[in-house]
Amino acid sequence: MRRADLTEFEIEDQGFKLRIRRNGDERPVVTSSNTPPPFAVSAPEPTPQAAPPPVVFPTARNTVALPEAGVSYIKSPMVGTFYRAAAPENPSFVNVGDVVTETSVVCIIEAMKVMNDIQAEARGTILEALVENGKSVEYGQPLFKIKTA
Amino acid sequence: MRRADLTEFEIEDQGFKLRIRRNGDERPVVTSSNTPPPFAVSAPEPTPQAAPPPVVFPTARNTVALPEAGVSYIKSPMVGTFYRAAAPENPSFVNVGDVVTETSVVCIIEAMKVMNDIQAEARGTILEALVENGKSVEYGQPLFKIKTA
Amino acid sequence: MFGKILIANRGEIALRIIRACKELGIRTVAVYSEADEQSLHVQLADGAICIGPAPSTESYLRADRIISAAEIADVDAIHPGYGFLSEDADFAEQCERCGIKFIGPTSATIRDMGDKARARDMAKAAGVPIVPGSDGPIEDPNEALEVAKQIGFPVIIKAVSGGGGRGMRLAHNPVSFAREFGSAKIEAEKAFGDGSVYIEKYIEEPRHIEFQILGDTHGNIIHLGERDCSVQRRHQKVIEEAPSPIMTDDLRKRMGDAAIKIARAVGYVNAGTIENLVDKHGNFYFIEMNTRIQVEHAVTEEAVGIDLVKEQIRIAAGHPITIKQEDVKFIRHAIEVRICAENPARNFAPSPGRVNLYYPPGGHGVRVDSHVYGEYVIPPYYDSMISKVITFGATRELALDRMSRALGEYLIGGIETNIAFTRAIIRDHEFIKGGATTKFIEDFFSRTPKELFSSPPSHSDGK
Amino acid sequence: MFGKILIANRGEIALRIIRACKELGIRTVAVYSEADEQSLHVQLADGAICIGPAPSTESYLRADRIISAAEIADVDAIHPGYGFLSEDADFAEQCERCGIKFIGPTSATIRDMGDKARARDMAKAAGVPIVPGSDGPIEDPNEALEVAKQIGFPVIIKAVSGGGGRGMRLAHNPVSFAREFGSAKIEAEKAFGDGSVYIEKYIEEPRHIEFQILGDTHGNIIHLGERDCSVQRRHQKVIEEAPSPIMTDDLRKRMGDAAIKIARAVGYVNAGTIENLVDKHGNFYFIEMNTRIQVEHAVTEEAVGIDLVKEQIRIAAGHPITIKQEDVKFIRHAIEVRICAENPARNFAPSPGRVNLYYPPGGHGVRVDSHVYGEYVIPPYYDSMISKVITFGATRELALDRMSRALGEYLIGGIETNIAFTRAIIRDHEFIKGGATTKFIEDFFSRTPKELFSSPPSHSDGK
Repeated sequence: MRRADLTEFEIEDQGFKLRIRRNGDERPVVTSSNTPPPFAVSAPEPTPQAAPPPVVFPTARNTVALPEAGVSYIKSPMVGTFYRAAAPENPSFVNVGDVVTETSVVCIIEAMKVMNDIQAEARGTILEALVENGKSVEYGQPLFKIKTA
Repeated sequence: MRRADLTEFEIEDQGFKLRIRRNGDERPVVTSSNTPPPFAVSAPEPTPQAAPPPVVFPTARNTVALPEAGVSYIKSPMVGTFYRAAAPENPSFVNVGDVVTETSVVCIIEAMKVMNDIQAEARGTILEALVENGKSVEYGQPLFKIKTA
Repeated sequence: MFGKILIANRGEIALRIIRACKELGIRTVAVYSEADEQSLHVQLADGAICIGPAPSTESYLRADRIISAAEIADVDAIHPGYGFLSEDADFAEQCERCGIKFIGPTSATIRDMGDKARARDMAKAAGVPIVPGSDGPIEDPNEALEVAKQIGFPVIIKAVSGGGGRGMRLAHNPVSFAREFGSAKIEAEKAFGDGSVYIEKYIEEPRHIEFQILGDTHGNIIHLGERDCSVQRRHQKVIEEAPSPIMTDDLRKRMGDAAIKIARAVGYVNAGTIENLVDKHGNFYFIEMNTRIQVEHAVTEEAVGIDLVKEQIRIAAGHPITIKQEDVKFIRHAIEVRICAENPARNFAPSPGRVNLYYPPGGHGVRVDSHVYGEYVIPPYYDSMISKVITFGATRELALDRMSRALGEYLIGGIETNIAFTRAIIRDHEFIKGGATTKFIEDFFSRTPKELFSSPPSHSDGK
Repeated sequence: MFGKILIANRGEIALRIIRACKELGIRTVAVYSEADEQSLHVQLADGAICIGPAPSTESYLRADRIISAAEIADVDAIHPGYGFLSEDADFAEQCERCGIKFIGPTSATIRDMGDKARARDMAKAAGVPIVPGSDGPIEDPNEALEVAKQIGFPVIIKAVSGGGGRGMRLAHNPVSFAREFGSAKIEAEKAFGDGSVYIEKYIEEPRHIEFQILGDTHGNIIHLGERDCSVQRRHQKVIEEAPSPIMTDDLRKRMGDAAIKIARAVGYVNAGTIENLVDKHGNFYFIEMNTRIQVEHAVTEEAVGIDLVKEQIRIAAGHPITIKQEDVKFIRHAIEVRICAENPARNFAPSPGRVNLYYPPGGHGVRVDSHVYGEYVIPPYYDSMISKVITFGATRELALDRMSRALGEYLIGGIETNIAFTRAIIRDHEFIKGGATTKFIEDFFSRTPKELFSSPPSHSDGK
């Protein structure tokens, strides 16, 4: 999986996080991704509240991760490659609608050739899977959105 | 009068304006004067109103020249040396308490060896003379505070 | 040496002069308009005097107020920078009369060289090639047409009092000539109060190559090599570099000798620039002399390693130039980009306003001359140039790579700038191979999608 | 050449490496902690990966996460910068095992040189003078006292695993020795998990003079002259310059030869630094080797005109060094001041927080390496160094004058900095005459009124 490229870092949930990308011959372009914060763009997400303390480069933290009642995220505790199942032919550990407990394994993250079981660490119902199978994830990246029990 | 030095630019009304001075071997020091704005100091003047649009270097305009009902300033229309009288032995053109009209000569400013009569350009009563006789003045510098009629 | 200098300018060049003075231990006095209270030249000078309201006609162009300020501040000299009063012979003369040293050539030299036709005559008399053209101003349309035919079309009609590209018209044939000649005269009369025009040969694939001159009061005159300023938009320089990618040792020798000949002919003192056009065959033609420090002086400073503004001050103080011509060498390649608050995607409309994000490039081989800081408000009253980025390195390739990365990391938010536009030029194949003539930008602009030149949204939105 | 490099660092050095990569056409991947989302290395790299929360033990010191990031980003090499994992032999070894090029020496070299006693032995074996002292770590207090007497008091007791001044104790006589020896061992055990200490001769009026080394995989090793880093506070360098004001051609030749001998003895590859003390008689003693790029590398870059970070990358990619020893020359004097977010008037207490006014110095002869911009919040988790100012010029005097003016125009609001403090040093008579030893700051601090070091109120208040 070393061949995964940073350009694959985009996640389906367009509104979730933003990141800045720079190609060799371009000025910064804002693309959707889950890594670092882009420049001062007006972020395309619902932020009708009072402005947070001034930040120059909006980030997930200050633009999107607004607390939603009863909703939380299972986040990646490491940097690596995300797998929804133990093997390609196996079913996913969890699917939308599944109920999980703190110790439910929700995915595997491969880091340094080691397969790490990732537990939910919360009780609730899976609302959405935020990362595609086989994609790279970074520390703190939301993996699943859950409705907490 | 070429010998007047910039260090003499301070005016009596300490609270009126501030300026930054730099000597050859010092970091900026804030002194009272009527010329340019100092660094972001909390200016020692009455500004209890809502903050004006952000400025980095507070100036007379944004910190002090708040409209006071019935009070205005006679300002210098040029750069030069300020004289309160036509000659050292003569009385001052105006003194505190004097009533002036638009065309009253209130002082002389010498610029490029020429003595320029300065008119009040307002009607009212002299409340205060802001510049000492023989001192240098710059463009826009308040010379007299008047109570407008 | 001088004890105190007044700087009769604003923006980056005022800071540039303050820096030179500080390094020389000279005290500085800034003058400023009411619009510039928040400007750094006011903050960083040892003293500052307000000389008028925002419009430059009421402040930076007011010779009387500047001289008054010089008198009350008791300065020994005035540095005029570039623009404003820097090439105003009357101002220089007033300084001379008041016993304040004007840091530049004598008022007589400024006057001589300010008259473009007279300057050409002097160059011609000194044996320096000039662009073939009418012998001075020409009044009669028929006589003018005859001259144009003699020179051979296409020709350019230029205002005697013009400069910087203003008051110039091109004619390709006798018919267009008749029309353009009349228009040029009317335009010149309107713009400069002087309808005199002259006619010149149109140069094929011209490059703008200028030579930096230094002359002292002891009769020493040297040149510091060339700057290639071919990348211009509407006759305004955008990118300058030294050495010129098309220069040869032989051509440099001949052009340098010619530059010194002209400077010697007018007894030139202080820093000046001999501007030339070089055609595709390597022929060069003197076009005019600038009697001030140029915007692009930093290119020479980095390429040859000499501080030009300090030299100006030393020369004005009567010191002899200690640099020998044979010791002047290009020790590296240097290139400058002028950063302007303007929107290339909207016909370069000026874009003044508050800068809400500011990070200038840094690191090895990068010099920035700018008066901008975060939260600075760029006033709408003055030139749109807000910064100069100069990069340098052992080779042209390195200097260009460095410029590309420097512009790539230059972050300016809240206003539009030409950073993306100029970076696209730096990365352009034609420019990289050294092929840019004075037509480059026109051509580049027409063949490049405009989206490339607009700042990314991130750079223009508020925070 | 590499296609993509991961930068395992933050702050100015991460930017420094990104700049080198961009100029070489190499793509970059930043790693960052959650506290550094707003940091420019994240913004200016081609990609960036969050590796953990704010504390460096959970992010920048996490080798596993950095290697994972390198793997998913598919980089060819990792540049460790300075600090963090740059001298961690295990990390370098992991990189080696994973087939990711560690831009630095081999893990074996890092391990050898990281053991200060072993490094001394190697230098000694190579015939390079070392500070007289115990032959390696010494356990027994009585044996230690004998050695101390042999060497002659005063002596210094140093932790084998220490460095940067941590774990060092001075003893002036047998009585204090007995006390300090015990304390040093306990302290070393606590701080480094290794109580081994050794004993050294105390050097009179020592200057810290280090030599920059470059070695390639083809057996070429050169040195790029010295840096004088005598101005230190608690063994942390504050001001560095090159050349050293006390250097002679003869001493440089001998010290340079010695540095190369050591590098050759360990088969050194990539950039490294041989640190020496030079006593008042001009005797020099090897003290340790740093197996990474140094904070102060920019001093050498400006003084000799060589881009060290690019050389590091080229060497790591297997390219031979193309610079010949005889071509390395000091082409100018360069000096660096480390700007820290700290309050000199309050015992240099760190001063993190929001920068509400920021204007870095610019112009001719000034280089700034910094990741700060207006409104940047300096996080409290990392080193307080926020910027490096490097000035250079034909002479030391010019470089110092330029530093004085550069620091004078460096505007940082909202936090406290050491700008006024360091500017006072630059203008100090003793420093100017080149007399600074490693005791300079202690002495300077005691004889100078503290008011001089505090920022003017204008620089610390909010806007």
